[in-house]
Amino acid sequence: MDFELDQEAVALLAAAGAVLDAEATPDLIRAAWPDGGQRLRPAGLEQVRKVWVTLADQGVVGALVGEDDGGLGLDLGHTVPLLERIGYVGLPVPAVETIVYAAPLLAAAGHPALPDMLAGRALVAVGTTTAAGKTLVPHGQQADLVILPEDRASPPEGGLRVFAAGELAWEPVTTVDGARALARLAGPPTDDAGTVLVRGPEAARAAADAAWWRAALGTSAVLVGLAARMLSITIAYVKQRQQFGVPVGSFQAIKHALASAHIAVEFARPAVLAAGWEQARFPADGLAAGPPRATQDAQEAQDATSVAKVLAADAARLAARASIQCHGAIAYTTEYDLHLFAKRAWALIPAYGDPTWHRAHLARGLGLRDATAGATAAAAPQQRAAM
Amino acid sequence: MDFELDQEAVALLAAAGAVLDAEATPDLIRAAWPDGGQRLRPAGLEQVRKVWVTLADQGVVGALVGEDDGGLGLDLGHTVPLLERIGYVGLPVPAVETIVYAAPLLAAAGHPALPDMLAGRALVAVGTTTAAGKTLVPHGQQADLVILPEDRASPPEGGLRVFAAGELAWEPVTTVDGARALARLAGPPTDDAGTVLVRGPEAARAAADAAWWRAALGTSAVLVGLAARMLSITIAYVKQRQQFGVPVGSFQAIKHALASAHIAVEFARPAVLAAGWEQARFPADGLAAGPPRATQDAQEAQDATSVAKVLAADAARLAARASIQCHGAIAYTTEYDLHLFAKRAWALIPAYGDPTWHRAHLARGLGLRDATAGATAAAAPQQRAAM
Amino acid sequence: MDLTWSDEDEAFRAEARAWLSANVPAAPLPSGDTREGFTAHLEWETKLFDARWAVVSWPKRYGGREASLWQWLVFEEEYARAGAPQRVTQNGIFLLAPTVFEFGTPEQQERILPRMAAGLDTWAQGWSEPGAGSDLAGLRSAGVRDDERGGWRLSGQKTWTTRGAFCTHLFGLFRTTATSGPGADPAAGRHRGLTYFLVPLDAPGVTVRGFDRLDGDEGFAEVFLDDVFVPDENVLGGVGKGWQVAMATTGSERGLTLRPPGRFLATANRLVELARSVPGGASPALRDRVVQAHIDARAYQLFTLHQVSGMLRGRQPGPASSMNKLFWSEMDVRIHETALDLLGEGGEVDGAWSRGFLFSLSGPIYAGTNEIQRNVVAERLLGLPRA
Amino acid sequence: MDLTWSDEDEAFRAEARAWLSANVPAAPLPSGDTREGFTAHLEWETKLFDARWAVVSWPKRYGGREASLWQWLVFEEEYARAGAPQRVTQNGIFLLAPTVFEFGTPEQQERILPRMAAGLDTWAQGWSEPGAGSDLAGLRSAGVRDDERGGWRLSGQKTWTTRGAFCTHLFGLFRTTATSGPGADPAAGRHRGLTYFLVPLDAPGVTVRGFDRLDGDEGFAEVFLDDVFVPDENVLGGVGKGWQVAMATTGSERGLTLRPPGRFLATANRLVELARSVPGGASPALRDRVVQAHIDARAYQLFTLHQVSGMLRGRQPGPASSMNKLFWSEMDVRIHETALDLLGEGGEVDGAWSRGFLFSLSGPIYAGTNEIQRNVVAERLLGLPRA
Repeated sequence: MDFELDQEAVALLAAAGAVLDAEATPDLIRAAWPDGGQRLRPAGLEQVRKVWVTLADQGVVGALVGEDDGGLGLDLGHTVPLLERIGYVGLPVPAVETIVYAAPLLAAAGHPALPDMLAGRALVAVGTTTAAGKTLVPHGQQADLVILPEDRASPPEGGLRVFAAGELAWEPVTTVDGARALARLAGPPTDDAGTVLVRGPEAARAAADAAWWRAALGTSAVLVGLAARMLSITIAYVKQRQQFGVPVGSFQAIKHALASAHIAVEFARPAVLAAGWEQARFPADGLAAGPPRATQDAQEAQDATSVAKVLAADAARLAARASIQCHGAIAYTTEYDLHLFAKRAWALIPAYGDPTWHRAHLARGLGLRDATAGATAAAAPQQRAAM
Repeated sequence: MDFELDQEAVALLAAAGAVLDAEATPDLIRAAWPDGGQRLRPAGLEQVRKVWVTLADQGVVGALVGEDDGGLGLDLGHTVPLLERIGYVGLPVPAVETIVYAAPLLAAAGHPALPDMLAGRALVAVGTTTAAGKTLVPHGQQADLVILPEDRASPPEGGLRVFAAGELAWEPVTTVDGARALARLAGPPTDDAGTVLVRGPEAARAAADAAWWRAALGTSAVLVGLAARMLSITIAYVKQRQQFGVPVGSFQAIKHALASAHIAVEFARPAVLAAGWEQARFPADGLAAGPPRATQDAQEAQDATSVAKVLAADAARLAARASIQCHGAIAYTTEYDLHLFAKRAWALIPAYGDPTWHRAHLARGLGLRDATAGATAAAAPQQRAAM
Repeated sequence: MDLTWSDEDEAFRAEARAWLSANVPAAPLPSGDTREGFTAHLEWETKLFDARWAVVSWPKRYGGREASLWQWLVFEEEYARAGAPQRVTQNGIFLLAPTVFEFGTPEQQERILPRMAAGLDTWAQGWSEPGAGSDLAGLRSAGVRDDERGGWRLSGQKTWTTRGAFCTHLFGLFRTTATSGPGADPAAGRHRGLTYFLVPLDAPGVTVRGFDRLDGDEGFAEVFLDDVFVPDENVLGGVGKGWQVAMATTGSERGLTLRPPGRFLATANRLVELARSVPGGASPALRDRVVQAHIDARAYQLFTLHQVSGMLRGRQPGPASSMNKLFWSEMDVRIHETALDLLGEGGEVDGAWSRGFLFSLSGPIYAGTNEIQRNVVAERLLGLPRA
Repeated sequence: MDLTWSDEDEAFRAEARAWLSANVPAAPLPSGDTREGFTAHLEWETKLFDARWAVVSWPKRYGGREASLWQWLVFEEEYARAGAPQRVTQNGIFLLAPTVFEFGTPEQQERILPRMAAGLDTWAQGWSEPGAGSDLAGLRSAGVRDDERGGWRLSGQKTWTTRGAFCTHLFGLFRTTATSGPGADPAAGRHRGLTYFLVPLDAPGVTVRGFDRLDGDEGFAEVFLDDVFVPDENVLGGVGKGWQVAMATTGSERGLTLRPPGRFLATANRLVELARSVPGGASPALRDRVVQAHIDARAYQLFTLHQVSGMLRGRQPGPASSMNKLFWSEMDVRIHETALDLLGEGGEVDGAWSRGFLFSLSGPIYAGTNEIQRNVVAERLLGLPRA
């Protein structure tokens, strides 16, 4: 039993952290925001890409790709501190999608775009279908490659495809976090578009599921970083901001709100690390041929990920709320940086399973079933009262 | 539109309030608690009964009984301030059960025990069936008459019965609030026991349902009173208790906790008053012959009651929590009075529908259905994530 | 007690509903906190005024209907139910006007109120300064006496001025007696020596700079005043009386006027609609939060009706209005959070709910932060000692 | 990073599990906070000691196994999982003993520790006084030097002394330098001039009065000291050093020692069992709270394991232990509240969950209230300014 970070994780963070600290400033996030007419600015996106290339030079993009394929050959657990730092700086790229979701798939498929991707020249976006049935692609306006997991069984032969951005029809969507560069798919891809990453519906489903769980963990790490950053901004602010002749940080209400949010973040972090370690140890990667077997261990890794996502998402929501409230009115203007991180957090809380979904997932594992609606409705008040 | 209390309500409260303030002290509550051997003390119960008789002299017990039958002929709304005060003083009797649940039933049935009851000489307890299938009778050890609503369809002819306490077999049950004098029914009543209040299963069900909703409202009023009392004790305490050289009530954490609890109580009170008024205006009394028609208005009165019960129960829980925490260690001893009120509140929060039940009731009225468990379990993660 | 509306009030409601139904724009106007939207909203305000719905409770000679408090609530309920546009004139009508009615000279009333009602003058609030948010007494903008021209020369900076970039006038507090430095009156204290001024924003020396809010609208402005002359007739309530005059306005802002319950009932209803529309049904955990939104909106309505009943009998809410502000502002955040959770990954798309969520976060901050409001409740309602 | 237990630790776990499985009493013992139960528990403690499970991490010569921190956590996990009896010796073993190990002379260690481990001496904590709860520096009980007999004469009153009515000894702080009055040393300050004493409760001049706790047990005592002589050998850590010595103990109480995660994992598991057993299934809203209990217990476990990893590398948690205390104490309340909500009307019956609920409410109060703990987190971890 040992929770100390592996040397590989520390080295990856050290290499990338220096770049992030120097380059990934709030101004970089602002560069990725659209102009007043809600159009992304090419110069801004170019600036972001330059930073991504510098990060790629540190091996970041290929962290989960084997050394033979040009990657670092690390495991998912090793990437957690890096992803947390990416959240902390609010890097406006689909980092989880590219590093965690897509790179292992492209490497396993021997996809020709892999070298470009590892060099930081190709960003990958991943689509998702909303409750309303729309396919949204976060960072779709910014990406070179796109994976649509819902599509994996629809081509005639079945399989998971990756598309070049130009092969798909879509429209830009205005979002709360402008740097999300969201796109909505305007129509399904044609049968002959894209290249197949995984063949056959079963294997495609397994591979997409495994990638989804990796991304859920990666998103949790990013959320912890975002939450920590919001608190760090807020702590600095309340120390210097004076009201009634004293720093607002000396008021107990401010102290207690920030203490509670800090605790939520600190308790989420080990859970995210542990889930990364579990997934790395028991990968449900589904990349092997044949139907996947959901082993007991793989189930435990998923459960650990659900625990991590709930804690990270709830911590981020609490941190955003406390940070805005403790700032007062200044939090409510876009000239101040806080909103850049809060809006990213709000966008990521529902991504890859919101807390409600992950709690429901855990409930099934715990053998908890819901009361049947029928039984409830039929009972008399006195009996219903006892349910 | 006018929220001002009717004169009848004010007069009832004035008459009974004087008695309650003078007689219903914390010592009276302690008199109703069992001794160390968990036996109720006859002398203590006698003391409680004396106060009840004095209250009955003010007409309290017959508040909802017509003047022709020896009551005051008031409506349910008029009794809300009285019941709140009964909660405030923590009167250790089945007041809601006797005044609100039973008295109108006994009057409608012309039951021979009615005069005794109106004179304060007969207390009525009402049974309830728990999730585990046990029939519990709060105040069963103390009551003269008992109604078992679950029993209403079980005698051969069907109907709602009232039993003399001695007709039933039961065992005492140790409870958190010793003054609840809880009894567990040891076996079902015999077919020939008790006297029928309402004949026929349909009419019995309607009458018991209406009584249940009245009691839910009465319980809400008692909970508001209990919550207000806990806060009143706590406010007095934190003003004088010194720590670190200042009153603990000057700390912002204490102020904010008590402010939040106070707001919960103040927002519950008008909702309880309104639900009382709604029930009085649209009684779903079910006392008339024939199957009851749940009119739109009666449904609204039930919904208003669910709103009131949720607000009152949540306010009482919050008030208990904040009060204990703001006291510190002294809250944790039975020599101090606070626990007498907190324990009553905890017992009443689930009584006559807990907040979860009442929210589910409202959900049905609002047309909200739950996701079906099957749909959830079958979906792939990516699709489930969007649910 | 009578919770039905009188025939007269119902007739008033019917008239309002019919007019709103015929006149509310079918498509939502662009946000009134943008320059383009502000103009569109002013057209709507003119339409309202022409039909005498702009200021229903005002005297007829100013364009009102002399409606009762009840009818005003009825109108606001219908206005919210109809989904009618936000009132860009609200800071004048609901914050300044009550002060003009109470403290203005007849000349000021005639000069200011009719033009305000007609939307000819639009008023921005100049409370906050960069160094003084909740701490109004820390204001530094100052007025210097100009006996020659019969008025005052104002200098300083106001910030967080809602719609300040579009309005024609500003009302705010300026220091007219120095409390330190040469010629200071130390006895004046921090609360004294303030004067309430009315400032035309086209006066020489005024510079207005708009900046973006969290929700992307240019809804805030900084207003710089450099030796701006205002005549004596623009002093409201007497020189040096600004604090008392402002407190009256603040009470009005926090109290009933800005937040009639109709708005939250309408929002809660829309939330129920949203939950009903979720394919497959809302998740069970979210369903309870939807129901709680309904319960809270009802509680707020009933609390307000109860309060108005008292006001009509001469019982002013006073510091109890802090409870309204705490309740509605926190309820509003919860309702919008629940909506975003129902929308899941679609929640980040710019829309009514995401904008409403961002706006809701300002509720616990403006008009006195909720931390200050809880202090007020604890100290002025519960009598807890000041720190 | 490696979150598996070593073979050695697993072997230790297997041994502990086997012994507990064979030896834990089948029926729960009566509460150890009653006189009868205390005796029964001491018998259990003797059994534990004889099998060398009483103090696993202690040196072998005192009856321990010199187990590692990991093994200690493993043992606590197995102990909780087995539902083994509460440790009535815990205040000695977990609060006093670490202090004796750190500050005691070899003579004191030999005299005190073996008898404590064997349950021959049982120790009560004498921290709180009627006027000093969270504010330890406000203690008034005092010791006067007795040079003739070579010791001190102690007088004063201690309260909230857990199991004080049954224990043989008390440890606590007494003022040995007056800070006011004749002969006072004002430079001593409120924190200085305190000395840590070990007091036999059968010494002449000691009076112990037990009183009832919220949960009905006689678990508290007041201890009155009237000129009680204790020899110099009963001073721990030096005269006047009591504050520093006590703080070390307090850190230990708040930190890992008293609240290993196994206990909460076991409680959360029991909650899941309870939810599974509800006929017809738990209400959907409650189901999510049950899952959250599981998530929280996991989060606490992982946070603790992370912390222990750091400790084994020499990183002491210091004020971070306040986060442990805040998290577990509030989690414990939530878990028990959820259990009572699942039990509904049956929850008021005296039983493991209702007793556990009442006990849980003391968690946020004792060992430094959670208000104080949040101050510590804000000031010492986040660096916010003191008021």
